[in-house]
Amino acid sequence: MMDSHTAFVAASYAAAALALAGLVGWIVLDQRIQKRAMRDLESRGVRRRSESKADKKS
Amino acid sequence: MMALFVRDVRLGLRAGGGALVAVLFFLAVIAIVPFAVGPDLKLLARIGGAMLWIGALLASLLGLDRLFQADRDDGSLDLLIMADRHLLPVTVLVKCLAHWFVSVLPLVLAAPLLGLFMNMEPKAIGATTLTLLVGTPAITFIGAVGAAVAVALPRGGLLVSIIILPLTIPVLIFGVSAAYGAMDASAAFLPPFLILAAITLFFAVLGPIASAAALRGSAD
Amino acid sequence: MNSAASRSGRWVDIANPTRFLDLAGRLLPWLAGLSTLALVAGLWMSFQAPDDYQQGSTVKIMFIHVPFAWLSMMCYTIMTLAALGTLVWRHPLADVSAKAAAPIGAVFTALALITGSLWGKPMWGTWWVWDARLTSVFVLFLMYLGIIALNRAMDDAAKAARATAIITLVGFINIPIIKFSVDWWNTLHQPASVLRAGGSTIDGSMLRPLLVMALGFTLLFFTLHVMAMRNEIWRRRITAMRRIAARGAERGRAE
Amino acid sequence: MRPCGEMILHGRGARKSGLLMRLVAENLGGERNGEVLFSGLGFSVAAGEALLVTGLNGSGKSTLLRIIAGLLPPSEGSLQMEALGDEYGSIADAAHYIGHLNAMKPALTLRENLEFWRQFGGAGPGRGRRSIDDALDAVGLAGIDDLPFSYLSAGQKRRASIARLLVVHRPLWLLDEPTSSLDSQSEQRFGQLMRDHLGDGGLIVAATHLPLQLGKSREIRLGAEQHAS
Repeated sequence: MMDSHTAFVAASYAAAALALAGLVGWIVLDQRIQKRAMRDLESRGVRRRSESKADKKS
Repeated sequence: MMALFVRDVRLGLRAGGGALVAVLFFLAVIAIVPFAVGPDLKLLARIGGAMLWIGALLASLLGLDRLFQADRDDGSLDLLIMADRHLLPVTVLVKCLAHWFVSVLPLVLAAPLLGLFMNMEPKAIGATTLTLLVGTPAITFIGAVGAAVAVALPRGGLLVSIIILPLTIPVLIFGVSAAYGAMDASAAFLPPFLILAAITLFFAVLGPIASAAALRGSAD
Repeated sequence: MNSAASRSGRWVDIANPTRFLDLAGRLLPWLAGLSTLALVAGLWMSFQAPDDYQQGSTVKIMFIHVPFAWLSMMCYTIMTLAALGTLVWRHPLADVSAKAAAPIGAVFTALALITGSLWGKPMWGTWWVWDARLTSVFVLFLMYLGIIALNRAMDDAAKAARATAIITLVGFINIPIIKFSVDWWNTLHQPASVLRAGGSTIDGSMLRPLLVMALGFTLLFFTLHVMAMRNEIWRRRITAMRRIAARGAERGRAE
Repeated sequence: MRPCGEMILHGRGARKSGLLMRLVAENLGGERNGEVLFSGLGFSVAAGEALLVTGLNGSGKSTLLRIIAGLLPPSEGSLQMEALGDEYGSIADAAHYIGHLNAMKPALTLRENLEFWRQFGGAGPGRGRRSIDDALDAVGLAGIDDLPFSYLSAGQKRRASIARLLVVHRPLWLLDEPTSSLDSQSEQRFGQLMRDHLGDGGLIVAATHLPLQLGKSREIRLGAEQHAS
């Protein structure tokens, strides 16, 4: 038998799913932005200082 | 003009995070109330609407002093004033709307949640949120005048608040009485609510005009 | 020389952000997979679980509320350790870890509050009461947001790291207050039932889904934390590279 | 009344594109904080001409430019723009002003900053990208348009300011020490940009203590009367 509290249970699971999906989505989106920026810079030939130093040594 | 709105919204959301600070201040003020008056749920429900209004009022004053000062500090303000193709009051109005959108609208959206903390009834929460939505733009428009007057002062923040607070009293009176009108059968909701809307519209005209005059005078 | 160092596999190695990125890349699929597995299993178990004779079906809210509450405190503890790492050992990753954890912790704390009040409405008859446990968790939520705001307000990453580390350390006093508030004050919130001296007070049919859910959410937290840390490391590298690009543009022009 | 008469007078020299723009100052006086910096100043700058304002520090160069830009009221005298046309509402509206500050937001990228000033200045939405690219190219900032403004060096920031002159057309350029923190190569490029602007029938009023690389230009020296006469 369903009791009257099912709505509250459903609401809390829905809220949790929504918030966590938002969090995961945000982090994945951020990851995509950073990766794209990284690729842009690298394709332009920009390197980090530590990398360019290593290049000079070798 | 849309460009100015977009720029100010973008600046508000990016680095600095004025919106987050205002909401946080609002949350903190409301969290303090139960400690001050005691956790009596009936009492909290009764004063809830007024507390939300005071919290939102103080929080919406927070970033106001930077409204024009940020533009003055980097020289943009000169160019905004020079652009006579846009009327300066309209420019000010757009800046106010952008500020309201970024820094004050989140407060209005947070209000229902805080209403739950204050143990308010759903109807009272709805009414208070509605009055905040209609009334807070007036605070921003009044605040713009203070911000424009104090634009050249290095520490204008406190002064802006002191100048503005007395002027916002009418907004507070009608906002809170409309919120109570919805809760209490013996009081009316609509008349104070309409007056509140009228105050906002009035200051939407007067505020930008007065700020524009102050900004023109402040240039040096 | 890289292989020799990584074979020694000491924690010191992870101090190097590049090594951390390598490790994170290898670890993340496993973490994500395991947490999905545990969460699916936990969800299934929690729907199978019987209703409580007192709480009815709302006991199912506990299966997510308790893990969220536990993670909100664990996340803050991790941030406190990271703050120590920033201030005492000046560990290069400590600040990254603290900064990445704060938003995740804020979400878990918000969920603990939301699910708590969704439980409280049918059980206590009110969404919210200002008792010690609820209030201290609300204060924790405010502290997360404050730390995020403080960190965002400062341009200089190193200065922001120190300032937030100090605030995080000061704020840690709230964690024991949350933990023991139910014992110290007579509150509406029920006392601890899973972790307590003298064994758990809840039935195995309830405890098992709860523990599996807790495991799943903890794994989810670490997955997200490592991902966010990786993003933050990348973000800082990009900032550094952009500054180099700005200078490089000048050099290119002069030639 | 007087400016009206003059407008008719100069109307005879109108080019086919319309009347010749001319900025005329008569008996202009400026003061700051109650102190009179200059008075009785008269000059005129016609389309294609540049006026250099020189003088010692504190002689009122910046004040004069801000008066022309409409940011300060003159303490006496009058300032007119002849043949301003319907397109511009006032002298200020027809002017680009580069002050000591760059009027750019550090948190926005170079392109976002320029795009804002371009749209705010009334340029239509079309052909925007091209013209910003051109402007950045002209000042040697091409390729770093997506960097936040705060990452740029002082010279790069100044050049971004100069790029702002190019994204929207304004006949009158008011330049206050425009070459500060520019290297010699950028200065030369900027000189070329100014000569192009003059060739297009633009007007330039520049306050400087360094020689700008302009071909022909007139010069007024503020605060000189004490020494010269």
